[in-house]
Amino acid sequence: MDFAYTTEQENLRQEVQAFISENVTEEIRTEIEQFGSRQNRGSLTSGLYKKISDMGWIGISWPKEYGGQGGSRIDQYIVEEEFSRIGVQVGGAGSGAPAILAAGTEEQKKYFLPGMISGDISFALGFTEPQGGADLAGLQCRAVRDGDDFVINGQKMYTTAAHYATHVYLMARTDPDAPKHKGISIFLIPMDTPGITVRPLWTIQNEPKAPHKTTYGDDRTNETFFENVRIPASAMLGEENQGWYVGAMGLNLDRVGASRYLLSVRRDEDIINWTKENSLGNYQLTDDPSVTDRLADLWIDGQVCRLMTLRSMSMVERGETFTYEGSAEKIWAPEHGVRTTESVSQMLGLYGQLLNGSEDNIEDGVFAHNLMGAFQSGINHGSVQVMKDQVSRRGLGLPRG
Amino acid sequence: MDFAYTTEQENLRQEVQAFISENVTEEIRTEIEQFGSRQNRGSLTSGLYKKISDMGWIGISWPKEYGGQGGSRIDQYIVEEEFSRIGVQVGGAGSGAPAILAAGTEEQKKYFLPGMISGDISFALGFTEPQGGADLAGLQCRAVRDGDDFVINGQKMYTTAAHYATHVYLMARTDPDAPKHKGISIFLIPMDTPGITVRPLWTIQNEPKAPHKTTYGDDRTNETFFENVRIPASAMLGEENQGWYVGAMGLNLDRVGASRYLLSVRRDEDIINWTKENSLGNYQLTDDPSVTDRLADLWIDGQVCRLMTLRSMSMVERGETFTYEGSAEKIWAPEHGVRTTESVSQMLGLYGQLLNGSEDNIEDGVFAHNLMGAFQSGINHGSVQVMKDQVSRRGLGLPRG
Amino acid sequence: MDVLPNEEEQMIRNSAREFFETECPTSLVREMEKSDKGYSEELWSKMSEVGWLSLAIPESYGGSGFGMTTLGIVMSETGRVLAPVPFHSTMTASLAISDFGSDKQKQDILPLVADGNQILTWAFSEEDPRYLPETITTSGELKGDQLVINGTKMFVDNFEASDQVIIVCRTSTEDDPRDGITVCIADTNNSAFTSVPLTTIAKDKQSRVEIRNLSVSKDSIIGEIGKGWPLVSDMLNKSTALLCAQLVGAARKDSEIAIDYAKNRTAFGRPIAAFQSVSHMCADMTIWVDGCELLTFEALWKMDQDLPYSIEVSQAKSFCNEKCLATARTSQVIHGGMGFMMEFDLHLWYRRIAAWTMRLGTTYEHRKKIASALIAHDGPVRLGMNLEAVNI
Amino acid sequence: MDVLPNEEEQMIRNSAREFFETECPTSLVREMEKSDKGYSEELWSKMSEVGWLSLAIPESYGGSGFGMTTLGIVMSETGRVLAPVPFHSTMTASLAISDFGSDKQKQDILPLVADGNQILTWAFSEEDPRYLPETITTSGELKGDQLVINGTKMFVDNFEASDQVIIVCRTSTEDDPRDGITVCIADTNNSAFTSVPLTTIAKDKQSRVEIRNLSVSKDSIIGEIGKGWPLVSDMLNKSTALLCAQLVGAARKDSEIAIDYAKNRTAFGRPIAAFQSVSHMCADMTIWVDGCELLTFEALWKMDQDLPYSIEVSQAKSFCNEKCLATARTSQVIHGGMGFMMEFDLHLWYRRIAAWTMRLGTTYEHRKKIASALIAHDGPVRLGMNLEAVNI
Repeated sequence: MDFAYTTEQENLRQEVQAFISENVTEEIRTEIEQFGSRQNRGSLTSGLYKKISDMGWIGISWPKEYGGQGGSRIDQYIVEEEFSRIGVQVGGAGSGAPAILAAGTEEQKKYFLPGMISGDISFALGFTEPQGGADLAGLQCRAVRDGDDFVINGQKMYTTAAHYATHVYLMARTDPDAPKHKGISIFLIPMDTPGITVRPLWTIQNEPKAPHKTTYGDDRTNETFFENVRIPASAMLGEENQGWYVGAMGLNLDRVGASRYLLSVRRDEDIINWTKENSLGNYQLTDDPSVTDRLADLWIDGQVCRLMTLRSMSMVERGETFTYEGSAEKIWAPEHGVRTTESVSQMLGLYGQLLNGSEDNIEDGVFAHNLMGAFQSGINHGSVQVMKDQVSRRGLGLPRG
Repeated sequence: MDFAYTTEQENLRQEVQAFISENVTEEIRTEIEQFGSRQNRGSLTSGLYKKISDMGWIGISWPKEYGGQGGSRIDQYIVEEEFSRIGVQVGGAGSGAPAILAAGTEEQKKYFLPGMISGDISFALGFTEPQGGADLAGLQCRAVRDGDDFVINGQKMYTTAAHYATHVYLMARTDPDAPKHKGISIFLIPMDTPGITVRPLWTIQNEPKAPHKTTYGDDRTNETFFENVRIPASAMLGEENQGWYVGAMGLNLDRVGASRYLLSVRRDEDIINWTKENSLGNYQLTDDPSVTDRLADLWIDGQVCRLMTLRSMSMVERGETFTYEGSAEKIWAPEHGVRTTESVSQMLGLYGQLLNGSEDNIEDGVFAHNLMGAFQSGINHGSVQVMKDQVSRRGLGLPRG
Repeated sequence: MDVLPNEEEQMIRNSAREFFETECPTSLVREMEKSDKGYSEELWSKMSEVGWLSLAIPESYGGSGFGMTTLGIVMSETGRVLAPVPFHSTMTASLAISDFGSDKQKQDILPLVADGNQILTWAFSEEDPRYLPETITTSGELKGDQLVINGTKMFVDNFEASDQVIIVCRTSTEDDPRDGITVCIADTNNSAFTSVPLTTIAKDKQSRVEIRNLSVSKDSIIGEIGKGWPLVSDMLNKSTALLCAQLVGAARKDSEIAIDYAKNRTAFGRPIAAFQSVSHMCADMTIWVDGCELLTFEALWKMDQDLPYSIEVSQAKSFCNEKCLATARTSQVIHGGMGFMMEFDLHLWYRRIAAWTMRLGTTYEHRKKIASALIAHDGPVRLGMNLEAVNI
Repeated sequence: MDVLPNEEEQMIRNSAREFFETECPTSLVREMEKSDKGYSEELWSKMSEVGWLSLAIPESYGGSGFGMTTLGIVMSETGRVLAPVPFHSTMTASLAISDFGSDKQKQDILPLVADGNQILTWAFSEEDPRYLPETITTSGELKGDQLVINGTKMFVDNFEASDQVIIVCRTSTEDDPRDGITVCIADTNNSAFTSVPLTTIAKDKQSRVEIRNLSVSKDSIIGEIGKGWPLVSDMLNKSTALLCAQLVGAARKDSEIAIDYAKNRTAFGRPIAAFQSVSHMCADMTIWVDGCELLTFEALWKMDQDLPYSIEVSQAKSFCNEKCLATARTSQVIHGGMGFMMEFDLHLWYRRIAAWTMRLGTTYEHRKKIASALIAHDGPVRLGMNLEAVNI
């Protein structure tokens, strides 16, 4: 066991922190606040992203031949964590990259991965459908072969990046007669392909707009409609009808990492650090034992989040496959995030109601905004309930209900 | 709504309290401590029980023609609560009486109910079997008709009173070909019928013996074996093959009432009152905000137990049938009892380990003993899981899984 | 002892439910979120016509003289539909006037409230958000027969919509912070007030209200000068109990929406309600709201009986804070991503329930009150006993 | 950074598991519950043969010089099988001697421990059960070159079985209760000791030990007279971390028993594990114990690295207190009535886990330490940082 970073890793972290304090200007921070965290939403942020990419800090653990550094997953985690803390996502969580690396053709890897590193390519995830949340494999979106092409018809929900991503990473049914897990394929499709339309779905956290550090703070997600979308068969990722397995592996990796870790624990650090430096009139929260007892409790739970994430990172670094560890993390961390958020609301009382932009709010209202979205992390990308089914089936070998 | 007892009811309570302080001598308390709470375990306790019975306080709400007072269920609750607090069960929880009243023949009612009031008749419950806890209706014990008799073969678990009760209230399968809920009948059988043998099962709380106020403090339960037990058909309660419905009604009523209420909340009162009067060396628990915050929390949860019980009593008094309220109480109260017990263990720390009879123990070790059994109240007489199924199906109309 | 609603209570509940479900669709709730006024004058006037506003006002002042239990039943129905009306603040203030005001104050104000012609609010909180007397620093100074008030009040409900506001100020500084508290009532259109809107989760209308040299007549003082704390404490208790009733109504409805959704939404080829993980959530929500309801109505009922009720209020609010929020969150979880979408109505409940759990006392504050009372009580305590609060 | 056990650690774990599962069936655990001695001499001697007792003792004193992580791994395996041996108390005391004793003390004691010829224990707690310096009132008085001790120690583990006992006493009363604490070691067969057995949930052997004019040589003092608190604090931290390891092993096994039972027990025509209510309990138990294990081994590992570890110990114990007990309770719940029967083995785990959660610091105590450290830390805190404890 080794619970510390190496000296090189500590140095890397300091290098990134120095880079940030040098390059992330007040203007960039304002832009991030305004446009959100995705790399290509504001021009200054895009410039920053380019610089980060030039440092070799995007996709550190990806192979060199595809633009990565062939480095360790832990190094990548360190870089991701530091940038996540200022609201810049560099890790490609939900980027589809792990699946492309694992299942892509040489051509796909050569095309997509360097593009994702440079920021020229980004993906919206097209998994969920209106009729299936938990039951992902029950998806209805159809891809029908027509000569060398596939023609796609269907509808996807919660395609969050669809209004600015260059591509969609789409799960569609290619064999309606096969058992549901065995008739699915994945396609990598340019968003400008004719027949794709995007309808915005606005989220409840964003009137007024949530500060960037909010959990699930995106103001917008989308419904995306596919109407006779014709694409070449070469857009398929992995083998036909094997898409479920390719996608599940990607999802498993998507459930771990720095950005998801911070999603669940930033409020722990934030509230402790806020109470250390502030008071509400004469009320010093750190003098209130009911509050400090809860703060310690949240801190401990947060450490468990951290350690579960590091366990996942350790496994990935070793090249081991999760049986249940990714799911375990995706149960503990979201449930903890909700506990934190709800506890904080009782610590702040009346102030806990105040949103971004309001007079007298606390930390841009992040605690209040978070209260409206923290529970989402137990729903998105595999609900806590589905994750518990996975732990018990895959991890513990329990029979299906 | 009316959340108070009437003046008459307050008077009744005072009368019972006065009776107790006059009649329950130190010797009787010692005997209760020694033999447990059942009325017929010690000679002094039996004498006390006789006196209580003479006061007309047993089965107050039962009809006069069967020895009761035709009084209100609330009155009966008051009497039960006061006697439960000193460790004497007068309410006939699990006595089978409600089912006999509802489904018995005139002859059965005339025979059993006065006997139960006088204490000459008592029942052991014969429901659960080795292969079925939650799945009560899957029971295997067979009763086969043979002329005017039935012949019974099978095995029952957790027949707690079987070694001292006069009768067993037995659920047996009379039609193995019918759907499982529709082939069950109930029999009221004298324990001295040939072919019945009782094997003790010792419980984990009782080395050394738990003080009487412990939750599920019985030191002994039993397995009861039925081998060619021949009984007349007149021993059947209710109609043949309708036993499930008769029994379920009785169980529903058995889940509510004073003794079950106190089972779940006595530790709340006990720990608060103990901390008010005691300290551990220089450690005054009432000065520790972590402790007092928990005490208040437990108190609130305990009030909910009380109010849910009073809701059930109000419904019974009105003659209304539970859809889910009895089950709701049987979920909330046991889960609360466990929370209390576990919280108390952290309040008392090292002292929380010490059992009855140990030097330096607290309140005869009741908190320590209770830690070993509190979870039982979420298992016995319908587990929390089964109760939640019932709330969702019967109360909310949700479909079966 | 019969903790279930009696026939009259059931009748009032049914009639209130029918009224509010008819008159207050979610479209109205959404519309009012965007309006400057923040409340529906039409709904308010209909409420007055039907008599909901006069329910708890004594008959001698134009009301129908029902008690807190009945008012709580109606308040619960307004919570159920999230009625965008200044009912809670108006009732809070008018109960204080009715309980502690002079005959003239009652005569002047209560009949107007009953008729729907007077909207009221109250201003207690300042920078320190706790509901303690020491948080009151807004100063009141007697100058002749005028009381001159200076200070800043926070989180004042519906200030812009209100005609009058009850103000809690400090007219002297004593060893015991409960001493020296004075309560008065003032017209909100006085230029001494500057109201700064706050943006809240509930999208309601709360303000920070700056008070600069507000001068009101001594006759505006409710109760005695310097001795206002018992009045304030009682006003807070009643306001809290009514907020609990609102929470209960909202949380019950929120749970019903989820239960309904669980019956109809399918996954893996069956309704999601057929999964124990979901059906047990539905059972939990039901039990939680039941607990909130029982605690809340016991507190309200005790108010009607002149029994001590302060601890009962704290029990109810502490439990509602935790369990109503848990219910609303569980409802969101059952809805999956849909509940996170603006266009779906569910968040209307979640946002208000969440906001209400942060008003009128946190779980920690209320548990402190309960613990103090338990410890201060002379002799052993027993659940269900009457328990006096400490420092009230 | 690799939080998983490395090859050597896995090897030791496997070998310890094989050893203890072979040598320590539940029949032995039950037998020792009834024995006066309370531990198995045979198992103890086998442990010594295999080298488990010498694992953490420095090579220069007859041990094999492994660190706390390795000792924790083995301790966890003893917890798994509930090994009835005085391993925890002996290790607690021998680590204190190894870390703080004089060369002579080490020379005298550690090789005997390594060989299985010396059983040790330690006496800290008095009437006030908190792990604070102010609870120490047992007096030590220097008379010539003798230290004379009087007082009462509570909850002393395995006193009767032990050869020597580390005693924490107060040799002077200073403003800061941490000052004036002295630690010494004494033969347990001294007639100054009267040991009164306590009857515990775990059916282990704890005593109240009365000390009347115990006279020991000044050479028996560990560290400096009057300056013993840092030593005590460190001993408590290491003892607590090892207890956490024991808890982790026991809770893991307890969960595995339940998972196995859930696969085999049928109800309603299928294994009960097929019900989400049960399968999700199994998932929860697994996740809880995982968290306990990660926190515990991070604390142990930091001990080996000379990094601050006191807060990590508090994190681990606080979490273990809650989650190991929850795991054991959940295992009982899955077993239904069967788990409540003496003749079924499950309670062997439940009773010990429950008892251990009450020893060496309650959840509240440990959270207080953590909160103080977080607040005292200069500047913002961040999860995973090294954090210094306050008042150590």
